[in-house]
Amino acid sequence: MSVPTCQPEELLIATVATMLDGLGHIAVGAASPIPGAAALLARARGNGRPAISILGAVDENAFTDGGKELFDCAAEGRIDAFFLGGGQIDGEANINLVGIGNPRQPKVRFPGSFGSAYLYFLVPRVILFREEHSPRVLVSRVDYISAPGWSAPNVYRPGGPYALVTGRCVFAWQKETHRFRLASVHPGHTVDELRAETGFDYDLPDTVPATVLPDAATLSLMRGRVAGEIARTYPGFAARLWNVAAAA
Amino acid sequence: MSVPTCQPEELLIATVATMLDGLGHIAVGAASPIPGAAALLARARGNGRPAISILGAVDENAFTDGGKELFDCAAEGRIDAFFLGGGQIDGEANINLVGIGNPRQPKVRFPGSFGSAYLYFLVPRVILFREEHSPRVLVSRVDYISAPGWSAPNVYRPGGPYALVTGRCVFAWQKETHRFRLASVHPGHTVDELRAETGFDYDLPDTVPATVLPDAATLSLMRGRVAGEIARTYPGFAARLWNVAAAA
Amino acid sequence: MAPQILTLDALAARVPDGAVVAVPPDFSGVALAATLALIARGVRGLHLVGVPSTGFQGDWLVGAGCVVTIEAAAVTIGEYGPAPRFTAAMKAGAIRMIDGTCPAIHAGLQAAEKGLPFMPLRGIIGSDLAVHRDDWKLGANPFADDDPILMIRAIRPDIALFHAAKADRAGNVWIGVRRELMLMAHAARQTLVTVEEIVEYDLLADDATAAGTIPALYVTAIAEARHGMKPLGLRRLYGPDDAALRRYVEMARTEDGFRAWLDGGLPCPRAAE
Amino acid sequence: MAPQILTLDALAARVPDGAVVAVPPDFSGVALAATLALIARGVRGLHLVGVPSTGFQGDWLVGAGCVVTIEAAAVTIGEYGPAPRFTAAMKAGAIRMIDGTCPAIHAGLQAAEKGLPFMPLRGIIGSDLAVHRDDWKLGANPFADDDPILMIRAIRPDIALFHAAKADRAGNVWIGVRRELMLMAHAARQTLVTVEEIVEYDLLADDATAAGTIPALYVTAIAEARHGMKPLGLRRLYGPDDAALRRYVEMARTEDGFRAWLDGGLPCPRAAE
Repeated sequence: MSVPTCQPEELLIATVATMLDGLGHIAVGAASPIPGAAALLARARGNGRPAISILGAVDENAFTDGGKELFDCAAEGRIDAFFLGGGQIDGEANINLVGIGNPRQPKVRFPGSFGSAYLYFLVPRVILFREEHSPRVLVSRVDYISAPGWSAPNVYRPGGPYALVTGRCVFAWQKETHRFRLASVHPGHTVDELRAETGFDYDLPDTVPATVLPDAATLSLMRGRVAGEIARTYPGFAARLWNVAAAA
Repeated sequence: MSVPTCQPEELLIATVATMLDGLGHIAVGAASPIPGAAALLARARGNGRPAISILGAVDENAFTDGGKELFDCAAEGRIDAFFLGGGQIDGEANINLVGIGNPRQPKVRFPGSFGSAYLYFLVPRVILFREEHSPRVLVSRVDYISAPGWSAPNVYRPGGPYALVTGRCVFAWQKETHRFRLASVHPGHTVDELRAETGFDYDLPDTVPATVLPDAATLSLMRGRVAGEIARTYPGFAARLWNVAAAA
Repeated sequence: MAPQILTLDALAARVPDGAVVAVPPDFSGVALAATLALIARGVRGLHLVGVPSTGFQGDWLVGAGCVVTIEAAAVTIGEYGPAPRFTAAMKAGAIRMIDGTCPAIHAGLQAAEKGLPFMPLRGIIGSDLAVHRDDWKLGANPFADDDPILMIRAIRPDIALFHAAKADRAGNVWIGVRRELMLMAHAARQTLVTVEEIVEYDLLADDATAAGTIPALYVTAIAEARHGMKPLGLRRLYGPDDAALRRYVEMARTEDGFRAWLDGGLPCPRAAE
Repeated sequence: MAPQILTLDALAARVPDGAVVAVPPDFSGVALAATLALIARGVRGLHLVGVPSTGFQGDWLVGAGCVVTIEAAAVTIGEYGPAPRFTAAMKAGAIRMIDGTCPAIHAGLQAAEKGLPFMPLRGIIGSDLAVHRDDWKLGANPFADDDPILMIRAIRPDIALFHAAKADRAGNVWIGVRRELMLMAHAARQTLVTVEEIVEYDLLADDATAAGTIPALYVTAIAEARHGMKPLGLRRLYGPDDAALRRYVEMARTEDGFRAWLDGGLPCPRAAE
């Protein structure tokens, strides 16, 4: 089996995993193979910690109190990190999971807001994840706010955005100014390219580091144990990326 | 085995059962053998209807959602009748399950209000049941209102008292006037005796019938099937009354 | 009062036109065989409540013209892409979507389960979801100063419709860990269930099965429907039929393709119209 | 983070003086062996929350001087009559009783389970229970005119303490249908559990056991205590020891009798004082 030095998805998995190391419990939404693999990677090198709950999965999901348990669990402070995406994401970290145009007869319709309007308020470390990095997705202002990036001071909100990870870079969220700061650029991409491909304004430090590539040990763990584990929930993803089937 | 024509408890069971016939679902509190037997009698002659939930029991209890289920079930209108007692009961159907004297250092302390303050509001037919019929129990005004007999018109209250059954008589509740009316006197007791033994005022019709004794078929059902069924939850009661052990 | 055991068609006949029907997401217990029976009988005007989302079931019903309103946190068929008939209907303005969020739908059903008119819920404030919803009102935490919190009106569906692994003859239904199905049954006026099999023992007699069982008290009627959730998978009993799901998504791209799929997929010769 | 498996004494040592401890009623899963260990270690100042009532356990703890406050819908030992040490302590003004009602305690715990500051609740209005309770406030249904409804503040216990049939090595705890134990575990900051046995298989691996299981996520520590609920009965596993319970009620009529009972009943030589 021939695997390139580091596939783009592997870089994303490793990058997200560094944001999860040391946490106690991570929830991952359905249809999120890269965040799921990142959580499994963090667990693999954390000696079983963080615990992981993959929603809707039969394995990797310990919930026994029905669909409401995730939300109760989050509100109690028992979930440290969660992932959200967005059909559109803007520079104030507002996300749109509903659609573009008039919501009653939209030009583009996304599946819907899921639990975003709640979990974004209650989970301390929400990682926005969207592979497509284009002006179409990263807009100056979302057409529809499924969940706002920040709230007035009197609104109960222990949670919120932590970072925005795309196929081209990592933005860090700045709570005080309600703006993103470019934190690192993935190898093969440039600061100028990002400026052109990003529809919102963001803070740009004088020097921006390259996103750190996973080391050999991390890649080995990912391609071994993590690949086998993620294949139980996302067999297609694991087969495409690593040509592996589910671990027993 | 020699059983008298009709034991006092049997009269009470039969009397309460007539208030349950035709209902859909009856809940019975813990430590309530006579109401429990009455519910089982109603079910036995109703071809399995009403359904019965005996709280805290392992058998005769279909609840699978924990202690809260009874209360949710009642609020949804899924329970047609329930029983409440009272260390004190007054003529406005207020009940006291807490104590006598200063609640912080009471002269007499009862176990507590249980779910009365809620179920009395939500179950359409609450039957007050207390064998002891004395001025000590049936008072002009309760020392402490665990649950009020009636509420202001703007208070949501689909439920409330239906009757008060004691060891001496049956009082019917009059919703409009918030007063009891003497409905029947158990054989062996008199209207004059009741007046002396009741601490609250009540409406007294010109003629008061005797409480109807159970017929032979009812007694036979009670001493057979019902006795065996109630023995599973109240073995001591069934043994004392009918000298039977639990049905399989 | 005891639940009736019906045929699949008779069960489907219990869903009147215009009913508010609560349905679970694709990873829970979806009554897909019953859904085809519903389409076959030509039900109209449904208000679907996704608990908290709906997937293939909702897309089928929308495609077949059975739905006027969907209230859900999402309509999603997951990795298979956008739900084709739902997306087309939305773009055409043919159905009304009441966009919600998962915990608000759970909260609304829990309010109904508890006979409460409403439940408070954190989050949401500042979301466009709250615009135009007269069933959500901004209130305040009475135990703190200046702590706004949303109040969510109870959702009491006419019917909860779902699929489960087994029921017994008394009408008790075993759902295992999928407790949102119990919430649906508690909250709805009537509960219609299809099951893989009807067992001959009492599910409540042993705590091992009782722990995952909805008592008959909350169940209106049951129909046996082996593989009643196919082509979706039912937890550890059978996996999804990936080829059938992909074929659906492919065909349902167009109205004509969907009709062709439906003609080939309906359980009985009666047409949807 | 994973639950620790401790000895009974080590588990009891996890309950600090002054803790708010949620305990279940006598018909649920009561950690009586752990309660004796608690008394033996001389715990003081407990605030017990009966979910929604307490029985022999509460009476023992009150008799042994471990309790300053009981918050419950009742203190009851059912057919055995009035709880003797509780009744004596109340008459002496020695403990503080916060009288509640079952659904309000469930509602307070459910609010905590949901991270909510409060929950609305029907009923209660006009009851003397509401007097002097600053954790209940009269509010209004925002979806109707002139519809008063009580708001119940969240109850978040420091510790949930209970007994269950089994746990596995990962710390998952099987409680069957006694879901109030799950509510307690969800609501409390820490959850301490005694079990009849620790099994060697994964309770979550099979839906048949998972359906009645509290995931380890909510469990702080576990101790094995075979017959840990005796002299009470544990559902279908063992019945109550009627003679032992009657002997307790008889002896506990007086302070001296209770002390004599305790001296004979404590699991280890350490005295309560």
